Amino acid sequence: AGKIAVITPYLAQPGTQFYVEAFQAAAKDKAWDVNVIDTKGDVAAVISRLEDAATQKVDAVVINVDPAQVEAGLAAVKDAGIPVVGMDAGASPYLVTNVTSNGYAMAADTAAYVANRIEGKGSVVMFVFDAFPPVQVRGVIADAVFGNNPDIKVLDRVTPDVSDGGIADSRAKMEAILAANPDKGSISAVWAAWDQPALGALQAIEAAGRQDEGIVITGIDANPQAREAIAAGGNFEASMAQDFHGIGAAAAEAVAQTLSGKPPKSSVTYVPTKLITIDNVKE
Amino acid sequence: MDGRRCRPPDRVSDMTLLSINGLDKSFAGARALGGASLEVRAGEVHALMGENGAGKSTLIKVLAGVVKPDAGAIAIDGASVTIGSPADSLRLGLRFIHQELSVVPHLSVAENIFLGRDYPRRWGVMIDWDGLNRRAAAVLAGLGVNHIPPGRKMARLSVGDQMLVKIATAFQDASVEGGAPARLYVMDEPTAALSAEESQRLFAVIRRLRAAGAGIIYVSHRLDEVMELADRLTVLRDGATVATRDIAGLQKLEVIELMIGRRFAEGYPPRLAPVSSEVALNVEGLSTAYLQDVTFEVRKGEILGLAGLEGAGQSEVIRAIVGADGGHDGAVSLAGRPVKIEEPVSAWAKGLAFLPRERRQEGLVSSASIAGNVSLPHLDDLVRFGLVLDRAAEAEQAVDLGRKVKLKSKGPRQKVRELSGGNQQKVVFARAIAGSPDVLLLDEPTRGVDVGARYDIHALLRELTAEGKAVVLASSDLPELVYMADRIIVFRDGKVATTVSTEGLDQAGLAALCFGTPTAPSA
Amino acid sequence: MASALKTYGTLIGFVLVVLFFWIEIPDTFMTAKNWLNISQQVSMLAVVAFTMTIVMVMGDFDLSVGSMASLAGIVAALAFRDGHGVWVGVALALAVGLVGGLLNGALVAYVGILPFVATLGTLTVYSGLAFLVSGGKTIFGRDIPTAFSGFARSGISLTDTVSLPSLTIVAALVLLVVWFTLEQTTFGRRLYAIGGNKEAARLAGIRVRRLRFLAFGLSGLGAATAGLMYASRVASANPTQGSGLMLDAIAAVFLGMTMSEEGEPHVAATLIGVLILGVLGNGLTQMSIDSYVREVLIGSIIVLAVASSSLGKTKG
Amino acid sequence: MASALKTYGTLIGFVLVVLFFWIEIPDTFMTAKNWLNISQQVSMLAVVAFTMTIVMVMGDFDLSVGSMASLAGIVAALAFRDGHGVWVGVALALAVGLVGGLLNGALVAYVGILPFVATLGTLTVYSGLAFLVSGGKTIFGRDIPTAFSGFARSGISLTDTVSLPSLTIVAALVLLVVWFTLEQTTFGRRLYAIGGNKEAARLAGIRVRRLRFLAFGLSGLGAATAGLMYASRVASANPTQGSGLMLDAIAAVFLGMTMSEEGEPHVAATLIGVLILGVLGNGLTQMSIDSYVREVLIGSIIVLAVASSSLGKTKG
Ligand SMILES: Nc1ncnc2c1ncn2[C@@H]1O[C@H](COP(=O)(O)OP(=O)(O)OP(=O)(O)O)[C@@H](O)[C@H]1O
Ligand SMILES: Nc1ncnc2c1ncn2[C@@H]1O[C@H](COP(=O)(O)OP(=O)(O)OP(=O)(O)O)[C@@H](O)[C@H]1O
Ligand SMILES: [Mg+2]
Ligand SMILES: [Mg+2]
Repeated sequence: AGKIAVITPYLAQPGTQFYVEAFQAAAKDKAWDVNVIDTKGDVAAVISRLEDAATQKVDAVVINVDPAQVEAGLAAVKDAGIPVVGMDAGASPYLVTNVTSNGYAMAADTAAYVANRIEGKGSVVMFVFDAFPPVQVRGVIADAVFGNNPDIKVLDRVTPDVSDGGIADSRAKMEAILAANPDKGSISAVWAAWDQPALGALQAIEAAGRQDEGIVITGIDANPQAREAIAAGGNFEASMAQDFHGIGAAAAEAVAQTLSGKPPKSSVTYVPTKLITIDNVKE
Repeated sequence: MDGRRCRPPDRVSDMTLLSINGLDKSFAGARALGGASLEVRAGEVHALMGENGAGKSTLIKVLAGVVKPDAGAIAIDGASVTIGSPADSLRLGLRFIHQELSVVPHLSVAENIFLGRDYPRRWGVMIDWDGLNRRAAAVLAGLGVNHIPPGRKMARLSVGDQMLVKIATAFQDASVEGGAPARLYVMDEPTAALSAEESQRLFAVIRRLRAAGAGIIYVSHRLDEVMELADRLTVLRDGATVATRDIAGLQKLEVIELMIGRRFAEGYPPRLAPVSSEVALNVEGLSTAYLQDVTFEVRKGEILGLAGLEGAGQSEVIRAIVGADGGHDGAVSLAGRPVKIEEPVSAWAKGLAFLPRERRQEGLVSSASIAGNVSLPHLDDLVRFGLVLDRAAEAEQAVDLGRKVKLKSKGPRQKVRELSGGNQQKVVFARAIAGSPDVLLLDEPTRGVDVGARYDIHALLRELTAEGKAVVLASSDLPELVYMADRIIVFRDGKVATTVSTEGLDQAGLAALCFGTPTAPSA
Repeated sequence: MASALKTYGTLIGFVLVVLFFWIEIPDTFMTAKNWLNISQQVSMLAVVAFTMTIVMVMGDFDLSVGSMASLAGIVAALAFRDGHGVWVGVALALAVGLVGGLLNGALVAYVGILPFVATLGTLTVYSGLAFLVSGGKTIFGRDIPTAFSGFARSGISLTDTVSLPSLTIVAALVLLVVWFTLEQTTFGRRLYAIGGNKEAARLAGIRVRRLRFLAFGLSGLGAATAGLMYASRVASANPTQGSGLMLDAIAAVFLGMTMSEEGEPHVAATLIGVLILGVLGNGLTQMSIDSYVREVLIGSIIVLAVASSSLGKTKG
Repeated sequence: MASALKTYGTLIGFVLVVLFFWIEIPDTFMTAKNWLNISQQVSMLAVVAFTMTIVMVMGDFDLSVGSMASLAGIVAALAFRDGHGVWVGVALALAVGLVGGLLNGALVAYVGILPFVATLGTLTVYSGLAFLVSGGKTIFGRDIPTAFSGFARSGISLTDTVSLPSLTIVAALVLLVVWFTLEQTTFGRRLYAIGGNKEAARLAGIRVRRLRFLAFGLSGLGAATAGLMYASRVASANPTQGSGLMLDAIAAVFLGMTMSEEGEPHVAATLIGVLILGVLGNGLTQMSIDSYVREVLIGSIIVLAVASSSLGKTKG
């Protein structure tokens, strides 16, 4: 048996929940005692909880946050001789390994999908969140893809208020954008850096009765709510599925290997992603 | 007001309406009441007397359900009662006019009157605002008050008018048509903020209630008024009842002796030195939204009285001089030098001391200590190393001045909130005389202060003037003005009506001047 | 004139904002459709702000409304998932709101904890409960009956293209009820008395504790109502979705308070506060103002809007 | 006895919490190392809460501290990125804090806007500015000099394994300065008078406006200091990282206020409030309590801790 602390500021996010659950499921088989700690978006509190875990002398720590921001805590954990595995965290010398999906690739896939679906021309609304490094990279890639299409105009680059989960504020923002662009065809697509804004935009479009204008919506994460929307065959056409269970399970495996004295050799472990559309959503 | 009373004595029944026995109450170890007893009969006005801090208000608060006694019994009509809350007290037929005015400023006069009662309604649902205002007007009229519009926000009234509303509120059951008076009315210094004329109207109502069989407990530091109005009196000293007497045949001196436990002659201390010829304060053409062209001067060693009906401009002049309400037109000079004062801070800095009219709203930080309140305008004189507050010196100052004004307290660090009303007033006065100001601007400085301490304050004023300080004294207490001031300015509608010397002036003469009676003698 | 500015300054600020958008976005801003849209967007905030007004009339705060809104949404969604009907879920959620609100009231009125501390404590508790009962997950999709999620999309058709949204109607009803309660009942007037001077109210025989207790109950009920509206609008429930409501609701009441001479809250003024917040968000987005600039503008405009009504209110 | 409970109830609650953890986590909780850890963990909150106390002594609020902390971190990080030295960045950030705080003060004291509305407005403005100047991005990695991020990891060695963290020292210094200012200077005395009765204070010759103006400046400065500490601790700056501080800081001050007879804030009491929040987080984590249950517990314990000191404080 081992005592494992899983520390994240992002437990409220569906993706995080899935891999934490997968991790817990794997831990059950291994008879670990897992303590999941959510700091509700507070990164400095992650450092505090890392320090507490070091004091408490757990056997291993799993983090889901940018390691560069919590190095003070990681150092404390390292001093206590406790190994740390990153679960969708980031590259860092303090980590045994980081288990993740490739964020650049996911953004490239969805942005390219949008560009292709609107045949390289039209106006796109982007929903981004640059304050959060893993999401920020997605925006950068999408900017590059749209920028590479001279006839694609980015109508608005919206940062929604995420304090309510992101759907409602995105919806309100989209409603205003729809009101400001009332003509059919004046909006070709909505590219969202994650699913919640995409869902908000979808609701706004449907509520405005403009679901038949062929506005293409994509998200990232392919959370269940997004999958349902894609399966319904409406404007929400595509999202990227990260293999959350895979990430959780792989992180658990990495912890197991480390505890048994044979840590994984590579500092990053990629778990494959997949573009979800109406064609494969049922799988 | 000659102290002669004409009332049929047989109206006082022998039925005991309220009896209080052996009431004890301590606040954090300090005894406020210890063995207080009181018996009030139906149809009598019973005065409750005692020095500041004797326990009068505490006893009243016990009756009102605000303070829970530690021991003691209360019975009404012979049946023992426990009063757990103000609501209980009201239900038992007790009505109160408390010493400290408490009103809801942002509600209308009418709503303040009917606070806690059911409002009249239309169709059983909507509040009938017209009906409410009509009823409020009727209640006010029962007290002879017709100048206060029931729809006006309470915050817009003068404090005197607010007091009238509170008094009318207590009387409302009796003043509506066909209404029966409550059992017992308890009044804690109701006249402290009233003019002489308003007091007379209050007394008329009190007599009417007495005639209708209600009991009245009446607290006041104005002996004349007590002798005129009351049937019996009970004296508290240090929380204990020391005597209950019939007023008939009782002398004022005896009452004072019962209160303070020694012989003491009521009166005013004599002047100690002549008025200087040097001018201390000169005000020329002072005008504000309310005042028109006020001009006067005060010489060193002089006490200048400000008189007039409530709201005639006495307070406004003082407030304008210290810049309490922002700017004004006209010129002010101190000892011949023109000064510009737009904020109270500069007034204090220039050697003017200001004692505002309302101790609770304008005077005191009640959560702070006695020392902290006294030192407030003088903090800059109490620093070491340029910024550290010298607490020892601060406390010393408070102890020193407290002794001078006969402050009854547990020490300089006691919170002002815990002091009795009269003692709070002494704190404000102590602040004004601290730091040896050149000119004192005093607005009702002895309001609520007992006879003994009042004499001491007057003696202090005499000493200060002998040192060459100038005093401007606004007061609604006409004897105080007549006997203490050298000259009196009488205000009417924001203008100086006349200026008189107090030589040969008596109280009646001054009252006539205030009312503007044509036969009034002129100076 | 100066005094008119003090009372109507905020209202004038609001009108100027509206005029500005009308001129800048001539085609789409000043249309019935857009205003109905705005009314729908602010409806949840409005309900919370209206019932928060009840508490703030007494000089108190309720910080727990956001958590309570989230919790109520979760409770209803869980009831739906367990196969209960729409009304059962709604009734359960409202009951939770009322009980939670009364708990706040008991802590404030009977235990005597400062409203800020008490409701900050329950904010944390209700939010924790929302996470706990939901397992931290968003409940959506099949679990939410269309009768429930359809409500937020429904409305009363006014013309072919324009309809009065149901959520707007709910907010309007709550406005009416709160207005009536505060301005036309002795209950409401007593709350104002408590807010103006607790001591005077108590001395006048008003049962201050009982009224405070009840008023917090109403605030909890309002929060739960808003939570249900929110869940219906996004056809899902998650344990954080109400959390943005609290600060905005208090802000709306405070904005409204700048419009009364003595600074006491009135629910009609709260409505203006809500609309200022709603219109700014809507108009600036329509103008495609950058998100960040928008934020700076919103803050500045709020300050400017109330500045004119505040100037000179302080001395010393 | 009863009155002792009223004043010390919250302190007793705190002691009970500590005893509980001491018994439950015998090996690691009551160690110098763990307490130094806690002191470091709460240091940023502590600084904000201490300077917030200054404002709350006057009966005001500063809601903008969280945004200001974020903005200050961003400002310093941008200065670093542009190649300026550590001291330039720090000085710039503190200057921004002071100016922002004084702006709050001007709005409250001279324009006369309610503190809640004014600082809610500037909360939005400062947060928008933080996003704007940073482009919404997190600044980290090479851009942050190690001299800066190293500060939060440094400390004064006490024994071989235990050292007094620099952040703790900063917080202790701020505590000392604020305590001295509030309790030992005439400035502080005047602020308390303003909080007790603004009108009486003014008539007694206190420059109410000027002091409110300055006090808000100090609160802004404290927020900026905390923002720098935060940025140093996470070796990065992002435009939202301070946002959790505001509510917790106000909560800490309120928790402290329950310990004074008059209900006025004192900075030593605020420290207890901060520690209650910090110890609960630390202890419950060490006990491996589930996140959601932890939240429910924290809220409940806060309410219980103050309940004993509040019981019976209200009447009517
Ligand atoms: N504190 C936060 N601030 C901003 N955005 C957030 C925050 N927490 C969550 N999000 C958003 O919610 C999204 C969903 O989170 P999720 O964990 O599913 O994705 P992710 O695992 O972070 O993606 P990646 O694997 O690329 O790192 C995030 O991508 C992010 O955009
Ligand atoms: N809340 C309190 N805490 C502590 N002491 C109190 C409190 N209230 C009253 N006291 C004390 O009880 C004593 C009696 O006060 P009380 O107000 O009853 O006097 P009083 O007779 O009404 O005096 P005054 O004529 O000045 O109004 C005083 O010594 C006062 O300091
Ligand atoms: Mg992630
Ligand atoms: Mg008294």
